Amino acid sequence: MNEYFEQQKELYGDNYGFNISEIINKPYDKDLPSKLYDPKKPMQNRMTDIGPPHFFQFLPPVIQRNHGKWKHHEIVQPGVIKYVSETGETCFAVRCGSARLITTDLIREIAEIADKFCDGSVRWTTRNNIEFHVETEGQLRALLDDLNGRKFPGGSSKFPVGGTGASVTNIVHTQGWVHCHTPAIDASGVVKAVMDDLYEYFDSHKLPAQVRIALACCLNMCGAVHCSDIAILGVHRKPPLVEDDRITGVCELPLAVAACPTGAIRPISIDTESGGKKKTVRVNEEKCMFCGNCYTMCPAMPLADGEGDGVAILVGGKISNRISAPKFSKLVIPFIPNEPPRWDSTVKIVRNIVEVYSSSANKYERLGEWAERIGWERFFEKCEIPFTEKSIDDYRLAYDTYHTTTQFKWSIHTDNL
Amino acid sequence: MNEYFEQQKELYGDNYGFNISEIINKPYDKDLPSKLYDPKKPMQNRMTDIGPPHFFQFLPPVIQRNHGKWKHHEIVQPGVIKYVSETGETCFAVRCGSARLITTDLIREIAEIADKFCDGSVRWTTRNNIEFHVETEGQLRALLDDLNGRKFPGGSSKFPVGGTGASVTNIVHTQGWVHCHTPAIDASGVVKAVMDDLYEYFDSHKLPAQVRIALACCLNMCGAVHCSDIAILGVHRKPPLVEDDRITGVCELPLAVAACPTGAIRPISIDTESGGKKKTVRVNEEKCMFCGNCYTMCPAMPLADGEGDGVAILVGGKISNRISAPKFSKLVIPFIPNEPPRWDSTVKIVRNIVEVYSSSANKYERLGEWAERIGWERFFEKCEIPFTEKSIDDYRLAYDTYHTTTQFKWSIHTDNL
Amino acid sequence: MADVKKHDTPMCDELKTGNWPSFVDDLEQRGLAGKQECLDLLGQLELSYKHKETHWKHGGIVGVFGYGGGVIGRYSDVPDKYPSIAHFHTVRLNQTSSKFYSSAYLRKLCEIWDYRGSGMTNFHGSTGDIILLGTKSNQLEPIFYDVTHQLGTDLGGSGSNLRTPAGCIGKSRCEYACIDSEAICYDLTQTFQDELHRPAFPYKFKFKVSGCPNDCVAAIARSDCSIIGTWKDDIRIDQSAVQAYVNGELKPNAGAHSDRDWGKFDIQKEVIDLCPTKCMWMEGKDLKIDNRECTRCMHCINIMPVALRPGVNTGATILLGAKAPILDGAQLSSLAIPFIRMEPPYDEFKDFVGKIWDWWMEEGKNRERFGELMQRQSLQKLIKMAELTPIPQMIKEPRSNPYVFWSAEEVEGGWERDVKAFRSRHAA
Amino acid sequence: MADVKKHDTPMCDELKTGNWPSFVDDLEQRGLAGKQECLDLLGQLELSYKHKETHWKHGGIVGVFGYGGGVIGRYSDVPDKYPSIAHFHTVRLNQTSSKFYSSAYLRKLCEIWDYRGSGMTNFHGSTGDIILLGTKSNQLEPIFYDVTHQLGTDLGGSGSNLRTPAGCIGKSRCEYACIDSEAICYDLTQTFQDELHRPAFPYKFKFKVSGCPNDCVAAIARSDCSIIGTWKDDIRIDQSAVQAYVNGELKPNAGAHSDRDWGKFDIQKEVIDLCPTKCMWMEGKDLKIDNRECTRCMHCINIMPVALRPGVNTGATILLGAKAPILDGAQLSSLAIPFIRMEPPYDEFKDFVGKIWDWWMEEGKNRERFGELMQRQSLQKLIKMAELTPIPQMIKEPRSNPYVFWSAEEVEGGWERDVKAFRSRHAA
Ligand code: SRM
Ligand code: SRM
Ligand code: SRM
Ligand code: SRM
Ligand code: SF4
Ligand code: SF4
Ligand code: SF4
Ligand code: SF4
Ligand code: SF4
Ligand code: SF4
Ligand code: SF4
Ligand code: SF4
Repeated sequence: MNEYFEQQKELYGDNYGFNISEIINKPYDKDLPSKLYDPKKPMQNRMTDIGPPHFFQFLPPVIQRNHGKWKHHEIVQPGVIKYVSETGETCFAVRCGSARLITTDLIREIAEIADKFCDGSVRWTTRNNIEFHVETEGQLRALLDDLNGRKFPGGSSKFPVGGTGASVTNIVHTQGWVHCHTPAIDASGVVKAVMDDLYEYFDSHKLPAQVRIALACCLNMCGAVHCSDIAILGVHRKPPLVEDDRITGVCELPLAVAACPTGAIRPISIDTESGGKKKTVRVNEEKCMFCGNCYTMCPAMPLADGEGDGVAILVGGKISNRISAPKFSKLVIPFIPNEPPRWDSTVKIVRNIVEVYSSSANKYERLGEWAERIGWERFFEKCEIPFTEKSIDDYRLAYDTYHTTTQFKWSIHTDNL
Repeated sequence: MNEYFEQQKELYGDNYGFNISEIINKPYDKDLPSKLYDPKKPMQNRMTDIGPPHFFQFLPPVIQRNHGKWKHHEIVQPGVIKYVSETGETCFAVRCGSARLITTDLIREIAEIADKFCDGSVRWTTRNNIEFHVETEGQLRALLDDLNGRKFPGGSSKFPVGGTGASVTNIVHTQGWVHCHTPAIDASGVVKAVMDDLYEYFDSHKLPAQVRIALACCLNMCGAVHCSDIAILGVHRKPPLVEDDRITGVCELPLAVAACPTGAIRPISIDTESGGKKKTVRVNEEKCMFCGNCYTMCPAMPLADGEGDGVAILVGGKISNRISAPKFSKLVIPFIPNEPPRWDSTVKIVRNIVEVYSSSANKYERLGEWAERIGWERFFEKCEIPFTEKSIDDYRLAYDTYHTTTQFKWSIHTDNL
Repeated sequence: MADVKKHDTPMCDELKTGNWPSFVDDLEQRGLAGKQECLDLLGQLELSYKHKETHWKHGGIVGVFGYGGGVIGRYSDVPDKYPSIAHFHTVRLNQTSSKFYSSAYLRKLCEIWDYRGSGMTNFHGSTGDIILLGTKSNQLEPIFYDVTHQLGTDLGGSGSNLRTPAGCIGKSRCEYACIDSEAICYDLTQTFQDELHRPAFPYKFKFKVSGCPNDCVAAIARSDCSIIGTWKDDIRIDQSAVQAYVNGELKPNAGAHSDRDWGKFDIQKEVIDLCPTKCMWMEGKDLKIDNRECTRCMHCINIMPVALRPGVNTGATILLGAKAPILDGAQLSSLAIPFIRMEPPYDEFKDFVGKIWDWWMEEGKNRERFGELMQRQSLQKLIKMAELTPIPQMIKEPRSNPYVFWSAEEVEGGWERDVKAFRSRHAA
Repeated sequence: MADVKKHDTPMCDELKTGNWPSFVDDLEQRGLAGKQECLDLLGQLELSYKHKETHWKHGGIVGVFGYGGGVIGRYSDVPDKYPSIAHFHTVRLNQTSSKFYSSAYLRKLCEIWDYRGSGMTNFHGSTGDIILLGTKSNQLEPIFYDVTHQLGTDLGGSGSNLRTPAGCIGKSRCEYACIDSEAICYDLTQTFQDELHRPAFPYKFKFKVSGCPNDCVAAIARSDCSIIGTWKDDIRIDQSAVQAYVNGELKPNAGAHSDRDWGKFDIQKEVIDLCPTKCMWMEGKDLKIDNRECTRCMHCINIMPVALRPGVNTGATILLGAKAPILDGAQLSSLAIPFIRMEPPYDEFKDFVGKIWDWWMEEGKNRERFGELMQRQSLQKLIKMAELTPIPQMIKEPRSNPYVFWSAEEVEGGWERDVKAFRSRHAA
């Protein structure tokens, strides 16, 4: 057996997940839970704290053999990376876009492809793309042909190949209207619309650098859009409703009050119809910045509103430490209305930013590096984005974003002075 | 008469200060106040809101003729700048160091020099140096010789020439123990000691760029040391005493309480010896950061302490917008004891920073630009300044100084890891 | 065809066209193949597209016995219209380190999920978990028994506990990996199963592990404790490969810019001038690096992977406190430990984690992320509690305000002072 | 020799040596020539050197009739030892714009001060005033009459009022001056005499005027309202003078680096590469500038003053809010108006000042500097109150947090919402 795996096994004793095929290969026994689980003795037969299976078992053989021995790589075409090992072995990784929200049937199809070409192994990337691995050029071609042929009935690709190098790769995103209770926008629908439009940048290497797009459907930012080249963010714009009728039943009022970062919520007593008193809260609407934290703590304070909610665009963030340090994304468009099903304005605006960036930035220059180099006044000018006071910080660390120099460029904003 | 001056006159009507020699040339009448001022009728003969005389009247003739017409300049030697006008006229400015704290006798001597060489005109710079202006090379030599010969009895120069170009010019400073009630250090004495030591950098152009040193004797920073290449700052390190006996007599307690930025002061009542109650305040010493703001508001809370007080050194600030934006100075040495009369440690440390900077920075690179280019870890290493947690920000905007990247250099601080 | 009811979803249907994989088509197909949940979900989504509002209720607390997380309760607010998704809880499962799976594993998972849930998943959630999207309360215990006994997989985190750690692909495929991000991710997940399942923290806590400063798992932006590989010695240089790049035999950045004509590769312009510390230069045909000035940004290595490789004296930089904006604003992680060896059993690292957790559990307020505690109580406090040494690498720049705290012990003569003695020198 | 008493000041005496002008010698000489105050001051300073503590009491409130500032009260806390400086108040006088004086003016000032004060001065105070250092309370009114009637000069500011504005030498001697800093300084000092003398503000307020972005009066760091000259058109280039620099006929930076061998001037390295926006290049022998990309940092002009000059379409950039650290930390001024003409009578500018003062006087807390109000109430509020247009030049970068305020009017349908209608779409 593989030395590395043996060492790992030694470290963790005979942990349950180290012989995973034994478990997996048993047929699924639907009745097992009812055999093992007794609600009266919940600890009986309960297996806890086992964690995930050890990853090594799932690696394709070529990767098992060359784990830790890779020497260099080359992206042979968009979506296909060739890895060369110190042992001389090579491996091709093929990256396919994915909607992330996928069904068991699609997973079965993925498993089928993995069996056909990849010794049954497949992986997902940190941005939810699917990666298949093959060892030879021949297998590579066959795999690519196969993937190419797989389409959904509506015509979309099941496994579009791309997302490597200087491209737009998959959009990291969140639940949206498909599963969450706090979203201001949908996630899956917006992502589909934007990626359809930017598809030509997904399967090519024609941008100055990678452009990472992320989406989060509310300010909780589960999509971690705070450090993306382009961020699509769901925002509310109406203060929470307060359901006096049920608030004491469903919330701890002090927690709701404490939840507000701006101190906009205060407890009050109101008269009930029956002449008694009832506790509830009131929101000082002038102080509300629509963060939704009160709703997180209290179901009787919903913010969602078809007219109020929509998309904000932030740009210029990055994560890698390459050349410049990681940066936050910055808010450049405070609001675009929700336009289901294809969010046309959002799609248009995102494409425009990508294109202006693409035509103006230097090679290797990330979007935020470009904006900083040309100056934000020039960014707004070039992208023809109207500048509004909404882009000016007024939160805790705002002072550090004030412009404390006479160095600035003349732009469309100053031409009339 | 001069066109410019006529225009100015027109703008301000016949403002009192527009014919200043008429007033000045009258002999000083010591008895005038007693003739004019009657404490019972204070408004009688009172002249108010006249402001300063119009500057134009004091300019040397060559400057009056060429006001607004200067074309370019050349620093012909340290301390001597030659200006060339569009009219073809030239003017030499000679800059002399000054202690700033000067007596009427020294001012008379300055007046004498001005009369001798400069048509009676002289000026002070924004950094308290003295500038004389002459028109010809011949006058220049004569002036320089004259200045050179003037010494105080102890041997120091009365009018050392220098402070231009890539030099250390005069230290902007404050009152210290000569006049203020809140200082943690002296001002004039420290400045004298540091300038004596750095004199070779005052009368030469051998630094990579100008090095501006400032001193403030307490955190009020009247010397505006917050944006200097090198800042010498007086700091307290013991919390205020509270004089229970007299506090209510001399302070408004609520103002004292409100003055504290960290909320360290709370009002209390204590028992008096006579069995009654007395209001006073207590300081939560753990929360005190020795800013002295309580003492500013309340004389019964003195901070000054011979052992507690001393010097902090900040570096890397700048004001000009040249190449990089203005920057704050940063605290690199939190404390050096007060060592009157010559503050030897402070002097040594300042010189060391100047010398390491001078030997390592690029041409035109200000101290802060240099430190940022090489990295602060390297700055501390090169200057052999021990890094302490005191240099880490923990005030309002601290987060923006945290290091949020993996980009850093190995240095003496990491060599043992 | 199974006995299912398809809703009229004209707006959703518009998302079937275009080249990007259509989740609508996928769901509809799965629905038509027998999963009413998929069709009801599309129906409810259509309603959301109409109202421009979510139709999920504020989550309720559901879970499995003895665990305080791993399940997100969810109920439809239009259950009458879409009864199959009236309950629609998600189950989070610990993903494998670098998200490799066998087809057998996936099929078994699908069997379980078709039987007990909606047939819909997220591969993967933003934190990294496998997300099983939508099931009923009474299925939760059975699912737990199924995944543990029959899939060898445990639940992930939610609530105020540790979340499933995540890592980049690291040594499995990447030549840049300075640490074994997969092994570390596995070890942390196993070591801290208790913290993962039984909420004892003030709020959530995330580990992420990247093998090098390219940070492909976004550790620095998305984890309370970011573990990022780095090296202490010199970048390894193969000078003949450098020449191969210069001569155009090898593609810069491994071909990442292949679809645009950027002109001939220019090592000066594209590598040396872009080096953030300007610590590289050519000496004749040789590329030279002043490694002590290098900040290991990866740029030169990314551009010429055949010629340059990270050093061999490797370990990790540890940064702390990244988080999304709620409440105090977003944070990136801040440097705590510049270099630490990361070899199993990672004792030094785990000791460190123990210390910061102790501090946080002691001092953290309810729903206060670790990064917010750092901001509230200061880096100095972190240094003290974690027994670190203050070094300049921890900060971007020294403080510019002079508001330094001193303790009585540090000050000559302490803080005890005598008003009378003072006034004997200074008349009031 | 006058009848004076010299104290034993061994420590102070050590400050007589060295090349820098010795204030000790100066004071001692003046003292021996008849000014006991100078000798007493040295005596008390010696005591401070011994105790390492100041010997001045907390200032008392003294002044002249009808004015709320201009005098700083000061009393010795060892008056018995040094009786001549028992009272030692300072008087601040409005300096002239660029601090030029005639010898006659200075002599008269000395006469007044020898007669009514200590004979010691600061030329000048940090704010810019002439500081007359040390007099007695009963001399204040006479001094006021003297300086106004016999010196044509008024008191400066102190307390919560406008302070004497200050400016750089500007057009008197500097070829870079884009605005007439001296005239502006004079005008503001005259226009706002009332604000200068009668405290009506929450705290102090300072104007400073620099003719160009070199900012020789430190306006951006030291004034609540910083007025800094700039230009809108192109940098003027004399190509033959450029060549003279290239050929070494003219000294770079006007000779500012003359005492060290920095090698031959290299226009590429020393000018073009250091341009922060990289908007310069050589085209053959010609230096080219893409002026729209220039941020007017002055570097190239500073290096080649004979060849390059600011444009001729000039005005000022207005920045607001600089201050020292008390209480909220130091601030640099922040950009409010990118470009404004500054021609007498400066009406547009003064209107603007009126608006920001109104806001500050309305909303500022006691001892809240203007910059702190801006931070507390936001740049948005400044924009509103000063009727400015929000432009990107006002900020370093757009906000990274998403915490945007909206008003009801901006939002479709306003903020009135109906719980019932909401719940009719969404079951609770
Ligand atoms: C597969 C994946 C890791 C994984 O464990 O899943 C991965 C794989 C590689 N990354 Fe990455 N990165 C992956 C997510 C990331 C992320 C995380 C993210 O986007 O959320 C980042 C940080 C992004 C950011 O800065 O905003 C990331 C920043 C990089 C960089 C720095 C690029 C830059 O210009 O800043 C490199 C270097 C490069 O591209 O030359 C890199 C380089 C690489 C290399 C070349 C490393 C190697 O030798 O194997 C791999 C192929 C790159 C390619 O696609 O062109 N990887 N990489 C992830 C693929 C995501 C996807 O499906 O598209
Ligand atoms: C499922 C997931 C989004 C997704 O579509 O992938 C998710 C979904 C939710 N997140 Fe998240 N978060 C998810 C990853 C994240 C991430 C990204 C990450 O981990 O890399 C972040 C940003 C990073 C961070 O931790 O700060 C994130 C920051 C939040 C926050 C804000 C936390 C903060 O300190 O700012 C909240 C609000 C809260 O905790 O109350 C939140 C809360 C929520 C809740 C539980 C909603 C709530 O208010 O209680 C969401 C449940 C949605 C649902 O119905 O399924 N979620 N959440 C992700 C977890 C899947 C997984 O386990 O793999
Ligand atoms: C006389 C004075 C103005 C006044 O109204 O009194 C003045 C005069 C000149 N300054 Fe200045 N500056 C004067 C204070 C300043 C200040 C203010 C300060 O230090 O408090 C600054 C900002 C300092 C900072 O950034 O920290 C200042 C930053 C500059 C710069 C930018 C230098 C840089 O490298 O950043 C230049 C350009 C240059 O030196 O080429 C400049 C250039 C000049 C020129 C060349 C302008 C001209 O053509 O006349 C003058 C001679 C420079 C010289 O001394 O080498 N002046 N100059 C001030 C002399 C102070 C002194 O006694 O030493
Ligand atoms: C005389 C002078 C220092 C000097 O030696 O030159 C001075 C002296 C005092 N300053 Fe100052 N400040 C002087 C210029 C400054 C400057 C520099 C400037 O104006 O360019 C600053 C920093 C810039 C600013 O305004 O922020 C300055 C920031 C302060 C502060 C802190 C203000 C803040 O908002 O942070 C205080 C404290 C206060 O106001 O309570 C202060 C308070 C004081 C007091 C009145 C002491 C007090 O606590 O009441 C000092 C009286 C000393 C004395 O006994 O003579 N002084 N003060 C300067 C005024 C001379 C003049 O009129 O020309
Ligand atoms: S970003 Fe907000 S709405 Fe979207 S999944 Fe996360 S918590 Fe839910
Ligand atoms: S949405 Fe945010 S700001 Fe508004 S009331 Fe709720 S918690 Fe406060
Ligand atoms: S800095 Fe402090 S001690 Fe010095 S003069 Fe100003 S207020 Fe007084
Ligand atoms: S010195 Fe400053 S921090 Fe300390 S008690 Fe006084 S006001 Fe508060
Ligand atoms: S973070 Fe580094 S080691 Fe990990 S996959 Fe990315 S490039 Fe490779
Ligand atoms: S890794 Fe980055 S900093 Fe280091 S030599 Fe390469 S480009 Fe320069
Ligand atoms: S600020 Fe500009 S105009 Fe004024 S003196 Fe300095 S260089 Fe000349
Ligand atoms: S003034 Fe500064 S920004 Fe403008 S061209 Fe010259 S060096 Fe470049």
